[in-house]
Amino acid sequence: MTASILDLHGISRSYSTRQGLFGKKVPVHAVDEVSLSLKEGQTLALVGESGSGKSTTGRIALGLERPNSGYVLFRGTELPAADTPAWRRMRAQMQMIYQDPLAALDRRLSIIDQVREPLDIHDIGSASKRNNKALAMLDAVGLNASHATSLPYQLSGGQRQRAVLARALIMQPALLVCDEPVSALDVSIQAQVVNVLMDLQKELRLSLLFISHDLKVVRQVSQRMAVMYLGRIVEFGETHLLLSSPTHPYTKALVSAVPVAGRRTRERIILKGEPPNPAARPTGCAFHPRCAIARPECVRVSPTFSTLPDGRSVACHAVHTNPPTKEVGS
Amino acid sequence: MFRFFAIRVLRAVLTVALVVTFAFIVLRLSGDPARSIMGDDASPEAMAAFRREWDLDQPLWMQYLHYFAAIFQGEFGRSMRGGGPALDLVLGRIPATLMLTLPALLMKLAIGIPAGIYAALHRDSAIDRAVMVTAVAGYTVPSFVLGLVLVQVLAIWFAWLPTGGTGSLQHLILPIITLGVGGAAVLARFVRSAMLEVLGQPYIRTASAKGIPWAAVVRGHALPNAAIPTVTIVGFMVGNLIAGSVVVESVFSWPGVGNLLVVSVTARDLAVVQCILLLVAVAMVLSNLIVDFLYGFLDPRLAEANSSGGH
Amino acid sequence: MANLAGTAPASALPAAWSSQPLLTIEGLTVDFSGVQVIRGIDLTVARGESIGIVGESGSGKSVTWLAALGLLPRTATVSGSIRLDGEELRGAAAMRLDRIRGGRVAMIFQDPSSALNPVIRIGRQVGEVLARHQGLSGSSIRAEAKRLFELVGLPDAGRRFDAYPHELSGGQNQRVMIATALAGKPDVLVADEPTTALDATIQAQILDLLTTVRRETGMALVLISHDLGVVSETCERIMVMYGGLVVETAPSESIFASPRHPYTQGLLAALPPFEGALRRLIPIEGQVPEPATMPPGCPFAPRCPQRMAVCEVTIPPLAQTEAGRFSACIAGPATEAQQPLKLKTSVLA
Amino acid sequence: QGAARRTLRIGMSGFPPAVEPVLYAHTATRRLAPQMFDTLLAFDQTSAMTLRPALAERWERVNAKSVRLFLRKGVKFHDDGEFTAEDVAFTLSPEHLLGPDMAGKVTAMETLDTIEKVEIIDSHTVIVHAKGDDALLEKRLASWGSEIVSKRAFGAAGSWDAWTAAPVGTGPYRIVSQSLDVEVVLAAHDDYWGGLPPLEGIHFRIIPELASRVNALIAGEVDFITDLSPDMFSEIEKHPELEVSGGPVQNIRALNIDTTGPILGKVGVRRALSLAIDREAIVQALWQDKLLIPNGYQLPSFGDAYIEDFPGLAYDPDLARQLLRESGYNGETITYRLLNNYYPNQVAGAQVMVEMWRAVGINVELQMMENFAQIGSKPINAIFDSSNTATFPDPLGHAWRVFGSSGGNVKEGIWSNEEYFGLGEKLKETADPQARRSIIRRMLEIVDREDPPCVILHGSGQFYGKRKDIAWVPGQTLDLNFGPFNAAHTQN
Amino acid sequence: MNMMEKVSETAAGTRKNTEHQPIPFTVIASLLWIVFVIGIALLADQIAPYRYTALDLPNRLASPFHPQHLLGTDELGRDILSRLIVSVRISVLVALAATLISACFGTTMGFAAAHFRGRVEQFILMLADFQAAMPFLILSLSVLAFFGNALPLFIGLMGLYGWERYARIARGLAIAASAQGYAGAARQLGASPMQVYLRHILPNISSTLIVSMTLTFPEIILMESSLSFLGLGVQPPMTSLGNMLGYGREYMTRAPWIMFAPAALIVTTTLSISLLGDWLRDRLDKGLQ
Ligand SMILES: Nc1ncnc2c1ncn2[C@@H]1O[C@H](COP(=O)(O)OP(=O)(O)OP(=O)(O)O)[C@@H](O)[C@H]1O
Ligand SMILES: Nc1ncnc2c1ncn2[C@@H]1O[C@H](COP(=O)(O)OP(=O)(O)OP(=O)(O)O)[C@@H](O)[C@H]1O
Ligand SMILES: [Mg+2]
Ligand SMILES: [Mg+2]
Ligand code: NI
Repeated sequence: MTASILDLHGISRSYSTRQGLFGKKVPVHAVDEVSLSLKEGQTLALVGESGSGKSTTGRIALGLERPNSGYVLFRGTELPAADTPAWRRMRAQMQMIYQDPLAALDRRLSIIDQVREPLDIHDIGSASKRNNKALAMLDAVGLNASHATSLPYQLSGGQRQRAVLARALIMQPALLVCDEPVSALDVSIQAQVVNVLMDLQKELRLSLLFISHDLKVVRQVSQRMAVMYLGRIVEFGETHLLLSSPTHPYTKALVSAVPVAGRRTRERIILKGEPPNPAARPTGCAFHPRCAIARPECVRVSPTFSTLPDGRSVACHAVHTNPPTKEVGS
Repeated sequence: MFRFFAIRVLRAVLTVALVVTFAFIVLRLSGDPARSIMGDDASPEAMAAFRREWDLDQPLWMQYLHYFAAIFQGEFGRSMRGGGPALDLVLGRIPATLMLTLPALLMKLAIGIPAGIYAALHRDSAIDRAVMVTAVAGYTVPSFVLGLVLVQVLAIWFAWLPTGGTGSLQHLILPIITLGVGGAAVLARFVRSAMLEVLGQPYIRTASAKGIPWAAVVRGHALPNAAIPTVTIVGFMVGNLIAGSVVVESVFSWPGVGNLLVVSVTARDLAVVQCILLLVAVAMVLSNLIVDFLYGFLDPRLAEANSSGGH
Repeated sequence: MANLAGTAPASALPAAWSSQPLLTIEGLTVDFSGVQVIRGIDLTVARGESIGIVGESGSGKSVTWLAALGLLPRTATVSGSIRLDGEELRGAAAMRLDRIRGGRVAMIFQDPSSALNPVIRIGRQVGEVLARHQGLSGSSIRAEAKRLFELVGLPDAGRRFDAYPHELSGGQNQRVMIATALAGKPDVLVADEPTTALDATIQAQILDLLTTVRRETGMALVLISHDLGVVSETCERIMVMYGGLVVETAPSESIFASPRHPYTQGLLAALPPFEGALRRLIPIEGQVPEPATMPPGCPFAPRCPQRMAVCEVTIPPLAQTEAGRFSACIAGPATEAQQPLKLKTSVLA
Repeated sequence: QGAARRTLRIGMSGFPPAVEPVLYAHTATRRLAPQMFDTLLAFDQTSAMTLRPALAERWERVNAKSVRLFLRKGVKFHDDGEFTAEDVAFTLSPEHLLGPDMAGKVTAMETLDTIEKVEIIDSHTVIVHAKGDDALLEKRLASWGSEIVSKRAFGAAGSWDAWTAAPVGTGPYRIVSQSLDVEVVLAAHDDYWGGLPPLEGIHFRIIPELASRVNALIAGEVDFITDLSPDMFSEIEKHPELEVSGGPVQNIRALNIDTTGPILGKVGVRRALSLAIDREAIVQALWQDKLLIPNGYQLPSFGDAYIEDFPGLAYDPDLARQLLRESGYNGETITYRLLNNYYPNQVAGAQVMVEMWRAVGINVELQMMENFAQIGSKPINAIFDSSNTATFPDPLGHAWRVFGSSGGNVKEGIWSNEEYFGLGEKLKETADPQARRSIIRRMLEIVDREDPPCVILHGSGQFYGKRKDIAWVPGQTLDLNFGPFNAAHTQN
Repeated sequence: MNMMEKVSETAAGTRKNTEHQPIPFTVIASLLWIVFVIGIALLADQIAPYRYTALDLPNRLASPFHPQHLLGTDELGRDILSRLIVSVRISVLVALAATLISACFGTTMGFAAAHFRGRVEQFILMLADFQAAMPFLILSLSVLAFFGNALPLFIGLMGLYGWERYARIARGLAIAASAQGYAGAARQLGASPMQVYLRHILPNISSTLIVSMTLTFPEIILMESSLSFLGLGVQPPMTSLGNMLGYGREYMTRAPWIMFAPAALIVTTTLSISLLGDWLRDRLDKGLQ
């Protein structure tokens, strides 16, 4: 098996927020005991409802944020503390792509300046070499010299996202975390970016942590996926397996809700109720208030992972066939 | 939230202490009250006696300690000029100042806000331009020039109003106008840009889409949002109620706090100056505090942000 | 009008709604300081109908409806005609428009978090519509708002009346927007990308809700989206816009089965499949032309794989290709094109 | 006349620090004092400044150290109390003269510190004893700080604070109210011994801004304004009902010199500073020619002590240049510490002089200061403005106050001259006019040429704007007198 | 890499001119006036007909259009035109330099507050409160008292004016920006805080700061004239617009030109800058997209 590039071990992160004007401080468990591992050169998709902790997990994976407990290994070593020089050097190896490319770009700097910026920051090569390298990188993502001198707002959404991609890849990182990189884009532009990403991954042996709630895209890009619900992973396994035969009732609902063009009559599982509040996490299985097959024990006992024969892990009382294993995904 | 308030109040208190300390040092080191008050004809003996009487011959830090200790006992010192308690003297002047600044504030609000709103609603129209040019012009005339011109025209040529001093309601008119014009202009400009900002927001379109008449949209949806930045500047004006009329009081020989400040500074009537500064700083800091709290009241988002801020 | 909560009178059956034109837009054009962004749009909305409008970003989906409701800024010049039940809306007096907006035609805006007033409690924001169009007041507003909140699935509806938008999540705000739109019991609901901000499960809930309300009340639904999947599951008829023009309209099933216009074909090809074998996605080359630099002929011509010389000079009219299907393409099934839609499609020369 | 009396409204530039004259010699205090108080003897305010009886009907020398005074009978204080010898004794006693807590925080002691005690002979006769021989004792009793106050009323007030709020004298007007920085209101004291006060009352309004004072006068809001600048004369004269009044007062404006500095230490430079100034031009341009240009540091009102033939102040640029050359002056910067119009026309005058000095090659740099303490901050090494009022018409009440062994400049440490000090001490004890004159002449020479402590500029003037229908003429000092003894009434 | 889709389009850069709007006449006039005033300031020595301190006592208070003095003379017979020209130089210098100081200092403090947060932030906010609560009169006085009134000092003093506003603006914007994509992205690329603030945040908030500066500039000119009124402004023999106003006020009826010439210049100049600032702000409101 290929070695893993990124390992999250029992990561938890909570924020304290206040409820209302004079309310008490309430801890919000954004991420709760999440363990994941990403193999070199592969794509791991992280899906789940809004607020389920996907972005937080992504940030922790990059060391942009520190977990309250658990640890992150990058190629087997722990990440240095944020904003230290060592941490800054580390940036060359791990990069991030955000949902909104316009926001991630400085509106006042030309594209080439911004793509070159990592080289400037890490002081690599001479000025002219940097420029050439940046141009080559832009070319690699399908932008030409005229785009290079443009300002961000002069580009289309897809071009912007490609510029961001070029900036992230210019240091040739090993790991790229994509936080909903295409959900703000048009279908056609989305297709462009997805194609570019997949091509680059092949070419550069990039490892991707791909955060998205668009299962169609996830299906397109990832080998394995993890489904998060309220800060925990509820199902984890090969993407095609999870999408074709979801096991966890939440994954089922998610998959059924994917709108597919040209399909009018279809059984959609409409979840009752509201995405729960992470500050008031339900007891037992967090999904039980919305679950169609909830049993009494779901209210009390938090389910543990069981590994199914096809290699996936599910945390649900209803699929308790194998003895529970705590460690997943290795 | 409590923590936010606590920090905010602590900062306010420290600010006032800083102002008073600064003034203390500056005033004591920059001039000799004995000389300023006794006049340059006074004999050295008389001045020495004066210094002895007011403890001016003690080391500065001693004076400072005494001063602060006294403040905590509610004792704000005595005026070297007037002889009486400085606080009474200053408090006695506040009504006179407020008599000018409060109506002037009302004038600023009554003219500035509607003019700003009107200009924003008719953006780029001739009226907008006219209002803005007038506003800017009103603001760029130095207040004493305006005051002197007003006196020349209204009090001397036409003899409609008194040239200065106190006594009747008519005495109030010119100083109030002089004070009000600049502020109204500033406010008009501010309100206009705040309104423009708000009118461009999507929720204004939403309100129209709900079938709410434009006037009601402006009143019910735009104004409450435009109020948020406006409150800042109004807060500043309120904080300036006590000390914001120094020049105008001079021009109109108005016996207010501003005048007292100038005279007391010149004379180095230390206790009085410090008393005024204390009040001014408290007023400013207090109005800042109120503005901060008003923000929370006007904009629930800020209330939330405040309550989680301050780390 | 019928009550929203399923107490629709028996007479208001879906069959009776179709084919009565409720809202007609003819020859609509919109200029922003001399730049034409809507270049002649005709469409009709019948009672109870659901129309999906798709198209790339910037193709004019939102502007069309903002123009119809007179909500564009003053910098916009609108021409053409917009009629509701035969009554002209363009240039109508503000008082009349105010009665129609929110009451007969309601709109849900793209971005819920900025479309709601941040300093006003959501209850009041809904209540305004109830007061204005339903004549409610006082406690009945509260009761009705609570009912609407429940209807759109806002949890804890009773207490939400006094909440501020920032206290709710994006999805909840979107539902508040929907409740506000439904509060006026409109005949037409224009939903501009009502689910873009939401994740799949909530999106499904909301689309479901819109369909239910439509079924129960006979409200016409105009659903704007650039997600073909979303409209195809919700709408009966689909209108594809490109560069300020309608390039294809057809019943939902047939348009996905056999798209006529090359742009529609391109859109479908760019969509990642959810079933079947993985394949490389095929994006449409190029990008939507800027309104200021619109090509003289077919707006899609520069990107069109099937373009012909003639496409570069003339704008193809929207022509009927088969029953109920119209396409504005000369190259494609142009030969079949006969009877043009009853109005001229473009005011452009 | 009594029925038609009016209330006079005065626009005054500053508020008196106190209305009790022993405490301050402030201009504003001086403008009030003659209305509220009388001295035992008084100057007649003619240019000769001769003494006239006031609260004392008669006086006679007992010896070189003491004077017997016969007090006027039937004089009533404002509170109806009778004026007696007790009041005189109290007024001139340390209890009163030394001010609050007898701390000496007063200006009266400058003139009255030679008084040893007052001996009461009977209820209306006293003998005032000086500490040593004092030729000027009578003048002292007519000068600033010697105003008689009521002993009874002082006792009744209980404290200095209460007393200074409304002191009681015998003057033609009594205080009604005062409000800090706003106004002082006086009302006629109809039992005044000198006759019915010509005004119903006097209302001093404080208007610090000159332009505002002039405006108030023109608008008819006040009848009389103080501290009029000469450039405003034409404004006033434009109005037929108004006129300008006033003139020189017993005061000399000069530029004090810190003579301890390396450059200003040179007598040649100091003299050049003086010789370069065209005083005529300044007085003409800035003062409408209304000021006296004295001959030496003295005033004509000094009577016997005035040296008429002392040479005038010369304007001689050539001599100035020569003196500069001789003293090796090479364009070094001389600092001129300046207050912002503390004295009328101060800044304008300074700028004119800077240009005049520049013309002879003296490089003077203006340095604006905010108060006297800043001007006096050590090392001074500069020239700076001063003004010196003759508290009584004699060099001892004038030049000696600043250049004498305990005078201001000497205390300041910027000038000293042993010969001058010796002459002064001798002058104090000399009673013979001729002997005095020769001492005085020598002292003038030292100040003027030999070792100048200052550059004499010109006399000072006080100018007022008033309605013509107000009968009032200015005196020789900055005191104002609106009582029956004003020359306007005594002449009628 | 040939497997990329080459996207050939030329739309880049076409958006720039779509929002072209004519510049209003008032703004053009303002701009011209500002250029004119700056020209005067730069060439003061060349164009002033007389030395600004040169006396002409016989011709004092001469009215405008006097044969030797176009704009008349003041109370010492000095040429008003020459004084005006030099005053413009001094006032523009003071206002410009002070505005820059205020903006730089305030922005730095704002950034420091935004970056360090916590105690540093509270301390800076306290200083800002202090600045707002301290009457400027006292501050000016203290500087005059302690350091004299050399022009550089006076400029430094005026530079204190309004820094707290920049600090607040910069702090707010910097906090917002660092929460936002582009600053976060730069940090995430490994940029040091200095690089993030100088290279990214500062240019992005500079438009707001520039607009604020167009507000501060007239305020400083007005402030200087108020201080001159109280005798605390630019001191003689140096001259400035405020100083001319302050000393000219006593001659308002007798020789109004002494006061009205500088007053008119102050009004027109500050008016121009304010109009320009308002216009800039309106333009920037529309944003970069
Ligand atoms: N800085 C923070 N302070 C407080 N709460 C936070 C913070 N960041 C995230 N959270 C909370 O943690 C939870 C998880 O947030 P996260 O952004 O990781 O979710 P997500 O899965 O990425 O959601 P989305 O799909 O909407 O981006 C949410 O409830 C969020 O409100
Ligand atoms: N206020 C405006 N001023 C100038 N141009 C405008 C304005 N509003 C919209 N436009 C232009 O009109 C065109 C159509 O915009 P519209 O918002 O209708 O697009 P859309 O199809 O709704 O796109 P999206 O999917 O991004 O919402 C765009 O080119 C846009 O730039
Ligand atoms: Mg996220
Ligand atoms: Mg849109
Ligand atoms: Ni907190």
